[in-house]
Amino acid sequence: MTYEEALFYVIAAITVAGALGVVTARNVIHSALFLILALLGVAAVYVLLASEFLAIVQVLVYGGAVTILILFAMMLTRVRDIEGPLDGPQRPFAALAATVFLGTTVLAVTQTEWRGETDEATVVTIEQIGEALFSTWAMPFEIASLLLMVALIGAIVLARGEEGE
Amino acid sequence: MATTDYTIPGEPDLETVDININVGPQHPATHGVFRMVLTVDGELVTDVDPVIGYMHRGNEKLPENCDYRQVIGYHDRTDYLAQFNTEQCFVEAVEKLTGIKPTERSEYIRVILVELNRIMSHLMFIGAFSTDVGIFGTSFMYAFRDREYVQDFFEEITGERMMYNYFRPGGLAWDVPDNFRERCKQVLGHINSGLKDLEGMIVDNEIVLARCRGLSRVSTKDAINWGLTGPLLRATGLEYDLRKAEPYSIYDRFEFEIPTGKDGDVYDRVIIRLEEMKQSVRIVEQALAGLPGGPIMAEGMKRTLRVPEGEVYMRVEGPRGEYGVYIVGTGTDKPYRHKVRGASFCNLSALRAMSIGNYLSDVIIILGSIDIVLCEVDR
Amino acid sequence: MTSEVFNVYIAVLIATIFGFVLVGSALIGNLILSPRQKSPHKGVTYECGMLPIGRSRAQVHFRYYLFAILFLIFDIEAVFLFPWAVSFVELGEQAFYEMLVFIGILAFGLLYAWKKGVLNWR
Amino acid sequence: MFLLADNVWLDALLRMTIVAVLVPVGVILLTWVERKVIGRLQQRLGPMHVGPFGLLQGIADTIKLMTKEDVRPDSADRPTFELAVFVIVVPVFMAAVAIPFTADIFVRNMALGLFYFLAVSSLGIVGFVMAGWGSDNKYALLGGVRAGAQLISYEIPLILSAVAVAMLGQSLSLYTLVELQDNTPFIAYQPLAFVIFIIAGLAELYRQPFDIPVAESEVVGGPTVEYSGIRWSMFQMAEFVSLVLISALASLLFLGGWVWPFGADNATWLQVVLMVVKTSAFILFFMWMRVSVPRLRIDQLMALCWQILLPFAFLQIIINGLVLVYDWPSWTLTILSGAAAIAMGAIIYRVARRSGVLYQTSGAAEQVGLVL
Amino acid sequence: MLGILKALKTTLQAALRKPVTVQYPLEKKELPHRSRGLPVLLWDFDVDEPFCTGCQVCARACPVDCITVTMKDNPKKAAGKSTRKKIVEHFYLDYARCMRCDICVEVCNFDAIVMNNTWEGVELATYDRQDLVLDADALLKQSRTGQLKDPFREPMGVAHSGWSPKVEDDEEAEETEASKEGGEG
Repeated sequence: MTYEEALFYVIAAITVAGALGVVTARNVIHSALFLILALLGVAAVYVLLASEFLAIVQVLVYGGAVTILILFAMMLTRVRDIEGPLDGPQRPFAALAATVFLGTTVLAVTQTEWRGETDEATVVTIEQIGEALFSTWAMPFEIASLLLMVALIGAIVLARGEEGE
Repeated sequence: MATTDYTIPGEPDLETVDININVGPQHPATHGVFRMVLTVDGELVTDVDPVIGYMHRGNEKLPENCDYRQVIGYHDRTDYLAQFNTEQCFVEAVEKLTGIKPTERSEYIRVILVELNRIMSHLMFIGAFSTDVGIFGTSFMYAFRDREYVQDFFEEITGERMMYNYFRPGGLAWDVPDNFRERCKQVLGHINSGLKDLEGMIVDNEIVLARCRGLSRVSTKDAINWGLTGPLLRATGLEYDLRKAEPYSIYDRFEFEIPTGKDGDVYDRVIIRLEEMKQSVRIVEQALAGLPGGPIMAEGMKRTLRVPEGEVYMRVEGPRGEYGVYIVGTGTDKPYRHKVRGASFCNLSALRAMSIGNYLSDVIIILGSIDIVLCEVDR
Repeated sequence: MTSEVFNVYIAVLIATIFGFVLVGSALIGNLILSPRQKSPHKGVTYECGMLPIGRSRAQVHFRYYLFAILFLIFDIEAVFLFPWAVSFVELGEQAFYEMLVFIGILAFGLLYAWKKGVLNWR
Repeated sequence: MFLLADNVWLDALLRMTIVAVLVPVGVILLTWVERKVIGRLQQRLGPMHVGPFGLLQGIADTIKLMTKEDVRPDSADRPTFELAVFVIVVPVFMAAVAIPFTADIFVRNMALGLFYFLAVSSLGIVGFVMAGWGSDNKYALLGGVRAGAQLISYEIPLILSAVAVAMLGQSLSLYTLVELQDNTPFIAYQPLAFVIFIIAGLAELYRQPFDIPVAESEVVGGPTVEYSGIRWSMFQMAEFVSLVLISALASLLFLGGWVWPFGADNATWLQVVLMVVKTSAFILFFMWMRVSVPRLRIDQLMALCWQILLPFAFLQIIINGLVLVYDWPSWTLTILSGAAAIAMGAIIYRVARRSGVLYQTSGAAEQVGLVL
Repeated sequence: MLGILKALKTTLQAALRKPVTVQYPLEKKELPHRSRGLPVLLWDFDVDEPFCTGCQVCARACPVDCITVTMKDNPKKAAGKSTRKKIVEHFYLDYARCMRCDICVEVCNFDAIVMNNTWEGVELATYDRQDLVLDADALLKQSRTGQLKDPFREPMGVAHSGWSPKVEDDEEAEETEASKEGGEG
């Protein structure tokens, strides 16, 4: 399946380009748009891994919802271009964080036992996901709802604070 | 990457800034070339700055160089939706000043035409207003369909579809055609069936109710203080109509009601206009029944009308409210001073107070509900 | 099985490409066919025939952000609903009540938002 | 599933080519139909001059739009402005993949077709926000954020009503869901979900009474205000294609698609006729709705979504869950859902008639200290 | 919901009625007799000259000053063919300014000017505003060619003095003239 591999590299290139765009764009809205590209690229990678459900979730939640959230958040602020690199006293800490993160990622990539060809990837149907979610993982699932509610209430409290001013 | 900096020097960096939006002069919702500068915070309008004058043509000053017959044509163009009403006002003003008594027949014909004109104007209002509320041109088309019948009828009488120039001090320019009665009844039939369509579209429609009820409530006291007249004043519940309060022409001979609202909100203004159309139909029917024969021009009219020295203020109930004409005569054939009180102009002055604090969409509706005619505002 | 999923998404890939091609060719066609006359007035944004007052890219209202958050949360809930919808009959009562609790907790969040007047826009 | 060609790539290419040809043709035809239908409903004739009954009007319009100068504001953010068109049109194409038109005519039969459709069609929202922001126009910005807020909000009831249908069929494959409706279409079991789906669908298509983002009398076309010529027609195309797709989806989910009422194994031509009739019924209804109702206000729109449609959509899901888990007879489903639908209608009716959720006196002038 | 259903019913009812559209360039509404188009001058076929004597009453009465007239001695009077001492020399009417108030018709002492009630001459779309300023020949055209059949010339208001009672004769003459010209052309 060479063309699948070729497709993977193309998609990966697009994703990485999107990710690079996010950090290099001088305009925050452009950054957000690059982010969509990167997120959709990830969705395409999920498809290559035969994780249909996950890919669609990625599109629905990240492509639609999170993007709009970010765009609205950007538009809440005074949108303007940033000239020159952002600099500040926290530069060494940033460097440290970046190094640690990179190290972890490299470690993870090299240490994982990869399953092999995409062909052999197990296809998990949505029914199986449902079964797992509501029997084995019932508790985390309920906790997720609490998390969502907390996020909701938090946003409302913040918003009301904002409006109170 | 574009490298534009959107910050404005001297502005604090993290403060929400309201947007200023031009609505008009070239906007689908500002009837005519009216312009308002809205200050918008999100969707809420925090300030309205109406800008008028784009239509100013010197309609008050020009007639001071015209003789009295020529002025009638300019009055058509003052309120181009209620031409007969304005003509009537001016003609009656001249009659009042000179003491001419118009003939019976011409008075009846005037009332018929004026009331039909009122219907025409209100039809226009309903059409334009429902477009503002967002009906995709449907009520507009229905209203114009029925307006067309009236306009055809007027064209058969006067020869013009809009700028009639038909009333004259002392009577009418010429007599109505022989089939006047039948045609008038036909037109009334069209209007009655058209009104059903418009009511079906607007009255009781949940979305219209949700949009218009309680919007820009005005109390009677405020309305009087603002100088509001016409449907805007009557919507607040005050039964004030010049046709009844200060009967001019032959209005005291007809039976009709003055529809009033309760809340003074946009919905009431619309319903009142719908109701007024029905009352106008009633008046036309009565006038048609009592239409006498006889001459259409008063006896002894001179070729050139010279108005004696003196001044007069005549006001009539136009579709938009009180339309007044103030004339100072000096014994010549031209008015020395000619002043027009436009109802739209006075009603428009309340726009700012009525709109502030409402949604952007609602300001459009409020403006629509005032029913301005820019030619009358700017003159 | 993998290839089956993959086959389906080949069509999606091609659809994406077709979309880009269609729009792109329309734009290119327009580029070839259309006249071009530069005029300084054409570049002004439309603001009812007047010159724009002040900036256009001002901040949007905070309200929109709140609705975006609400949307995000209920979107995630919907994501959980889909696998549940296709399997809850087999899983029986337990799954149903689990989802009921889930919906209940989020409904409480909605109720809170409602009570706090967030849904009322103003 | 049969293949048009041996190779899956070639097969997909062929099928998508057919779609890509049909889309512009369909859009041209639909604009004509829409103008004619609206004309008739307004007691007019609609386009009459180009071709017999104005049939060629769409083509004339296309030529006109194609040869129009492409005007772009100087201050627009160029990449955002130009890309917005793509972001709006491409998801529509992607969504078209998932919709089967008959048992044999479709691009791909997806196991998660319904889910996929809903996910992909939500991508276009970004395009509106981009167009609104990129135009550097206040109307466009207002329209863009309105579009964003409205479309995301109504996405939720749309998804939930679709979930309700998926619960009945225990599947997310549109194909399977349709095949299950050979006796009774799901509208009989799910009147509430149907009503919610139609309302949310109308809102997703931003047509009257939900045309708030593009409201002509308020924001003069909203995000599209700075787009001219062919660019603008792309917005139009996306709108019409999604109109067809939502109509097709509604007829698949609720009216039994190509199956009901003639059973699952009727002839292909009959299936086509069934689908065309059902889909165009929805399209005509949407057009009819367009000329008949006024526009809601943005807060009323949001209130309708979050305070009425959303709770009732949850109610429908819970009703479905109860009936299916405890295996109650299917008529209970009809009764419960129907009762809930009537209750929803009654609530909207009442609320519109009194000051309440949908209708609020906006504190008017006092708020800013201006006493009338 | 009921009000929305009512609105839907209303539009459906309208759709079942006959459309009211008149497809303008293809079909034209019948103009009423009194229809007031733009002013045109009348041609006196008896003596083969315009009615207009160039007296400038219309020019003075025009509220928008769109008429310019000059007068000259009538050569036909000298020849004994006509009773008109004076005749119009130049007559310019700016259609772009005319507000169709009918006052010129009303004040004319010679019934020389009427409002056009045919479809001829109603199209005001020109490339140049100057094209809308018509001279006497152009203004007389509709009367001379017989396009103007039956202009509305009732006595109007107080200002009107006698008007030529030869309406029928005029019309006959116009028609014969028209057929003659048509035959020649």
